[in-house]
Amino acid sequence: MPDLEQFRRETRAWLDANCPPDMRQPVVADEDRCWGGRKATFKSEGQRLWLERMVARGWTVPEWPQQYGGAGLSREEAGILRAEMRRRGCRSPLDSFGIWMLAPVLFKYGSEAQRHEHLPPIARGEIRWCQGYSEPNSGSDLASLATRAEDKGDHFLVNGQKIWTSYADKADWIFCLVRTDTAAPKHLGISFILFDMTTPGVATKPILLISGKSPFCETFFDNVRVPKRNLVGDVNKGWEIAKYLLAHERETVSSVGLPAGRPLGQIAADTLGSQDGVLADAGLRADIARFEIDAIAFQLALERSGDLLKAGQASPAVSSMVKFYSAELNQRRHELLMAAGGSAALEWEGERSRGGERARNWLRSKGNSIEGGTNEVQLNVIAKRILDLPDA
Amino acid sequence: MPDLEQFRRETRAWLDANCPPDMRQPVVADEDRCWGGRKATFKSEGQRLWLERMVARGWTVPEWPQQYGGAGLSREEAGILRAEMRRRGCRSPLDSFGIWMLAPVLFKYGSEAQRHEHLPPIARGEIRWCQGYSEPNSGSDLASLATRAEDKGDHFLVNGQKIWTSYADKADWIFCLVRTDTAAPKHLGISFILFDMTTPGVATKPILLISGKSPFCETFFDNVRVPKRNLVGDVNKGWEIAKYLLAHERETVSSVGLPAGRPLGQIAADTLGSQDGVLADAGLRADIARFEIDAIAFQLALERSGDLLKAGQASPAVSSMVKFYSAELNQRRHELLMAAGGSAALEWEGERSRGGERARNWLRSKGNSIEGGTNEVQLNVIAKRILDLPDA
Amino acid sequence: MALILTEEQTMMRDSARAFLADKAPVAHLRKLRDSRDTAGFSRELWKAFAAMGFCGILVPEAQGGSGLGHVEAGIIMAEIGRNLTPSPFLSTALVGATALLRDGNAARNRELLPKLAAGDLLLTLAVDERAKHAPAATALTAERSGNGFKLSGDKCFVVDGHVADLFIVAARSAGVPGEREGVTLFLVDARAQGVAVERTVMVDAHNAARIRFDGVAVDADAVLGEVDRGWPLLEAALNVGRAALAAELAGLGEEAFGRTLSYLKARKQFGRPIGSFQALQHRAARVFVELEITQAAVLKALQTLDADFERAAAFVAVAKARAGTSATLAVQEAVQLHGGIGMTDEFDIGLFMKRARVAQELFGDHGFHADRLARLQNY
Amino acid sequence: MALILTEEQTMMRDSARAFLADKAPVAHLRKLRDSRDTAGFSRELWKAFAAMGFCGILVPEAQGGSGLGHVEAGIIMAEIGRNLTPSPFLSTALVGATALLRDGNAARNRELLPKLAAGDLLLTLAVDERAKHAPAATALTAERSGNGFKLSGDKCFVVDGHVADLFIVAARSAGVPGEREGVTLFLVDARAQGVAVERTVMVDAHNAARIRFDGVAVDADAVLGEVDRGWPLLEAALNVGRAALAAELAGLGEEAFGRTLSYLKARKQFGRPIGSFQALQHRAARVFVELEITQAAVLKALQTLDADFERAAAFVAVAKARAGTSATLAVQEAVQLHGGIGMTDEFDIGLFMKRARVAQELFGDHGFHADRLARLQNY
Repeated sequence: MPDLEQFRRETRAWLDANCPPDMRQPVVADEDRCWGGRKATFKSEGQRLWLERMVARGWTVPEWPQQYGGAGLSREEAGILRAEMRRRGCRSPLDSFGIWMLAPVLFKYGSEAQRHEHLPPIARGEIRWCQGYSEPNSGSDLASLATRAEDKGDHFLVNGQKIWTSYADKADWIFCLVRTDTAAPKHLGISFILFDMTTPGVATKPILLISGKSPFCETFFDNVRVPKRNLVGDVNKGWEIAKYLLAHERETVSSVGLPAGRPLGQIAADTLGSQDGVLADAGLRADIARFEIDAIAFQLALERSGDLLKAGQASPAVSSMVKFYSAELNQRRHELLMAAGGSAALEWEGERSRGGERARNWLRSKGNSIEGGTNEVQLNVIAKRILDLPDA
Repeated sequence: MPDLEQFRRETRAWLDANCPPDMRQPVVADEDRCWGGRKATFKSEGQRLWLERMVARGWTVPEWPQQYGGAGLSREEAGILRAEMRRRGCRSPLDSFGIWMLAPVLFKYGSEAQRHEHLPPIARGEIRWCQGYSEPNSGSDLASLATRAEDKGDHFLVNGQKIWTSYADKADWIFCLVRTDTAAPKHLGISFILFDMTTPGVATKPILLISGKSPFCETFFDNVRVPKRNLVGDVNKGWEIAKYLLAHERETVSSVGLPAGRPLGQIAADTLGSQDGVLADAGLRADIARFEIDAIAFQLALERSGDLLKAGQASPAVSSMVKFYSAELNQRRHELLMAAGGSAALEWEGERSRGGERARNWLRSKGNSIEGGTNEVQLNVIAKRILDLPDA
Repeated sequence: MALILTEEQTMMRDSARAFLADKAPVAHLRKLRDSRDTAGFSRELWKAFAAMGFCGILVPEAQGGSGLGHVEAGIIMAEIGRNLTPSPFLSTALVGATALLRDGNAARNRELLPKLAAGDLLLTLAVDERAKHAPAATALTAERSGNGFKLSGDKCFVVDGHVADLFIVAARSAGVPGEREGVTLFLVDARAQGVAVERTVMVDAHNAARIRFDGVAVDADAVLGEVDRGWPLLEAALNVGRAALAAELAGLGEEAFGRTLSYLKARKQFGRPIGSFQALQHRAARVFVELEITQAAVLKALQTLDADFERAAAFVAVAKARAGTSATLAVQEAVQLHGGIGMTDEFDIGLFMKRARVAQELFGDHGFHADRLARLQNY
Repeated sequence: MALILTEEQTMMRDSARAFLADKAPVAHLRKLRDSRDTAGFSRELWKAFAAMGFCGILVPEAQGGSGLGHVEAGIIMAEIGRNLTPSPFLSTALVGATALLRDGNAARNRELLPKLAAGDLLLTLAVDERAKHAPAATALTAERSGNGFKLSGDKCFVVDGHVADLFIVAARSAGVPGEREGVTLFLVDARAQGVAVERTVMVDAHNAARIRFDGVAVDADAVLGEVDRGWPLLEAALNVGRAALAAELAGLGEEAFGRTLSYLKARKQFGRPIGSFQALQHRAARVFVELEITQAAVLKALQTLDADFERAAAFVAVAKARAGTSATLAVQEAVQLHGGIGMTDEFDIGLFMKRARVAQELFGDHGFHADRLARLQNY
């Protein structure tokens, strides 16, 4: 395949020439990421340049067709690009819910007009999107959502409230599940619409978590006028889109896995000390080793599930299983880190504790088993869809 | 209370004079117990004498009225008798499902004729009873029992099968739940009847457990004729009696508690060894200490529940809570004993392992969370009746 | 002794419950936290504690106290746990007072205890030097110097250390870290030369400090207990603190569970209360059982401190260990079963999780006490 | 390498599955047990194993074997686990063969391996001396004597020890118990003077023995590996055994779970299948997840033994530990969810619990391997 080899050579040369040095550093904080959008701020000139150059080549979305702002690369070419970027430690030029979530929906369910209107600004990082799904009274039971979109002829009039809208305060547009038929059974009255967050009547309020600041917001809609052309797919058929997107999201969450790096036992030794090379606290050491056994096995299970996928033997279990177990493991990990850290890990402010980093990460991990489908929901899914256990 | 003091003096003197020395040894094996009955065999002359003497005084059932074979003692007197027997290590002269289970039912629901017919032989240890409750398809859902008792005018014709009938092969009579109305809702068609195990059509088959021999049997009824006068209470009102007796039984099981004696960690040290007075296996040591913490706390909770009962503040939670937790603790205990015992604990026969004692006890403990109401049933009871959580 | 509260104790609990729910509910902690209060507790509330007789609960009536016992102290701690009330009750009225009372220096106590009981004196034990509780590892040096000693070293996790008037400092006057022999307790003025106090803001918005002692000179009469043989007194003060924390954790766990239970009944998903789902029912039942059993262990530890102080160690270890694990279970299930709302700062349940973590760690966590019990049981 | 079976391996699994389900289902074990068979396994079955190429699975084709790898060995072990099949496959074809193969004595192997592959030679490793697996604690003495050694001491938990023709005996030729240096492996004839074999009937109705060596004389050429430096060879044989047991436990756990799942769907109480109760559904789902994750860990250990034998230790520890805990969970839930019937000897599920306990203990239990992993990870 001489073409691929040539593509690889050209890609290497281009990356070497065009990826700014500070864009080859690992991402440490959220500010290191580039999310684009109208309100975009760049942490460095390198970050701005990197986005600009990648956009110019269509490489923020390399596999998209060129008319939507992509580069029209083949799967193999895109794979080479990713591999070469990874090899150089190149950061993603653009993080985007538009690319990850909305675009798959528009490609599958959107009209050609909608694709032309929305995909190019997403590819260029000009418009930042957020997702309006959960509501205060619709958590695990998402389909019970109550945000109304009333048909007013040429527009919908939207009233209601969303919660857990990540970065709603920073986003330009929202894709949103709304109820368009209150009489129908709950799954059959939902539609999927798009609107600009600057539309009158939209308000957002950041949510403070028990761990501190978060990207989450509450989002309020008070008589928001949404043009009819912003309906994606058919009216009252939004639940199908929602399920498609949720499955997509679950897999994204799943692929996170566990932090690599030093074994937990060595981190614990920093505070607990060792005797003859053995962690000083014997009980905690046993707990940590048990955790590491499960963590290593889980990493192997992730690897195996990828291999099964490639071999076309993927179990439908995978995403729920991974979501469930990674949450449990991450919570165990943080509980052990807190136990190992003792009173030092309980400090909440100040430099010594890096702003209470360990405690905040511990508290944040408690959300792992709630967000993106609770662990209870995952267990239900496993029991029903994989084990085929009967309904009550 | 001079009378009580006198009673205590007389009781002491009588026990000292009449309780045979070998009846003051702790009960080690099931053969050490005296169950009476037509087929009674006595392990020793002392055992026979002890029963005979206690029967003569009505002290196998000291609080029962004299006309039923008791001694008519007051609660205080009976308490003194128990205390003095305990102090001397006197064994119970007679173990009896008749005394523990059937008698409370007859006192509450039986006719005077039934009391006269059945209670004295029970008190004298002449008739041994077993309980016919569970069926193969009616475990946790006892009320779905299917053993039929057809009304044939002067008698019932009983057909069906019971399971987990303790000592059915050794018992003379059975008290039994049967279905007398197949059309009624399941709780409303059950009756409580008594019959002689020598009646034609009754057959028993001992059940071998995974731990080895057991007192349990399967019991089969093939056209067994049971005289109508052996119906206790009203026809189709047996479920009330069943519930009464189940509550009674749960409390009996509950009061067992945990084996006292050496802390588990010291038993483990026998096989694992110690270094500087600390159990050699650090991980197992931590697990054992965690178990002991829970075991001690549980003993204190038992003590507290007794005190609450005395103070009239007893929680309705107690029996389910105790049943559930003691099963979990006992199973944890045996898992730890197996881990500590290593390969030696896996031997199944022979003197060294005392016939596989540790392994058999471990396997037997798995039944703790099943028999007398599964742990799942106990959790349901706690959730519904104590926590008042709603039905689905 | 029956493992239940006496009638008087029940009355006292009812009154403490009403008092704390009224004066210092969770909102009280939230307000102090959000206003970044420099003391981290309310001196006004502390005066009210004094008026209720709480500050001097263990102090004999002759010295201005209430002359009550550890069960009564635990009753107050349980209500503090329910309301997450920050106050110097643990550090001063229980741990500090125990050290003074069991030291038994009549002259000193005549001076200090009435003040303490009146809410005019705060004191605290400075024992930990490392991130994990290990009193025998005390290394802060007490060097003989003239008539007295010079103290040098660092202490951390000193509860209320930034507001205390006096510190009870565990120091090494002989032997090496790891030995129980050679530990001496000193009463040190917070304003003494060479004392540097740094407040550490903790995850639970309660109070603690790191304290540096840089050649702090103390007289010989600053010694509590015996020189080099301070261990029994240190253990006594710690055991009272541990049992008190167990009571706090038990109260906290019950409150967190109670709130969870209400939520399970009220919150609807899929058209039914989430508390009707059997998987959640079983989990709630398990939490309930764990908390019930812990109640008994905590009361036994408190009663034994009253009845047979020297033999309380094993029961205290059981109570502190179990209260830690059962409260942890209760708050973890609480956050999980509350779902997203439970993760928000605005909602109270997270505050229970935060306090439970700190109380579990303070004066020895579950692992510490499991090890302790194993040693007491000789394995 | 992809963490899945190759096409050939999948075919082999299907054939092994059909073979074992046909020739040696659980009823086969039950029959041997109930007839109190003195061998405890079927020699006829063992001949069939040889015909299938199982006995010589690791033996090169040139020496009459199948020349396959550890993944293939694990495939057979998993099916053995599903059927609870008793056989000398673990002791002889895997652990024993590994010791011979990695020792690499050409002359000896030319003699022994073809016999082994043909099912005509049984051998087993005698390593444990105490109730808990601790190979470094080897104390059985190997005293130099003339041209060779004299072996004295006791071994226990010797799998198939009562039927083996040869023992591979770990002995202490230098150093003290606890040291890895100074261990030597010897090949000892079961009929040698001074060998006393006592069969121990085990809870799982599989085979084991206690063996006493009373001044058993062996020649210098009885040594496997190097004198005093037998540790690497011992570890190699043990690691193959551990990974194989992990595969057996994984297969056993899956089978026990599969039976439980069927029961949950079939058994009705309160008018509905008990598998419709959410509390049981969640528990079943948890068991499923644990078993799935274990599958990956086991396959990785087996693959690493094939690809990079020396670096497999950590993965073997993970696989053995996890397979032990997840199979234990599976059989415990199996018995509980089957209710009373699960407690009866007549029903098969208890046999799974019994075998799981033994396989979990053999060659190091969960705690042993957790400690091992911690050491490998330097803490």
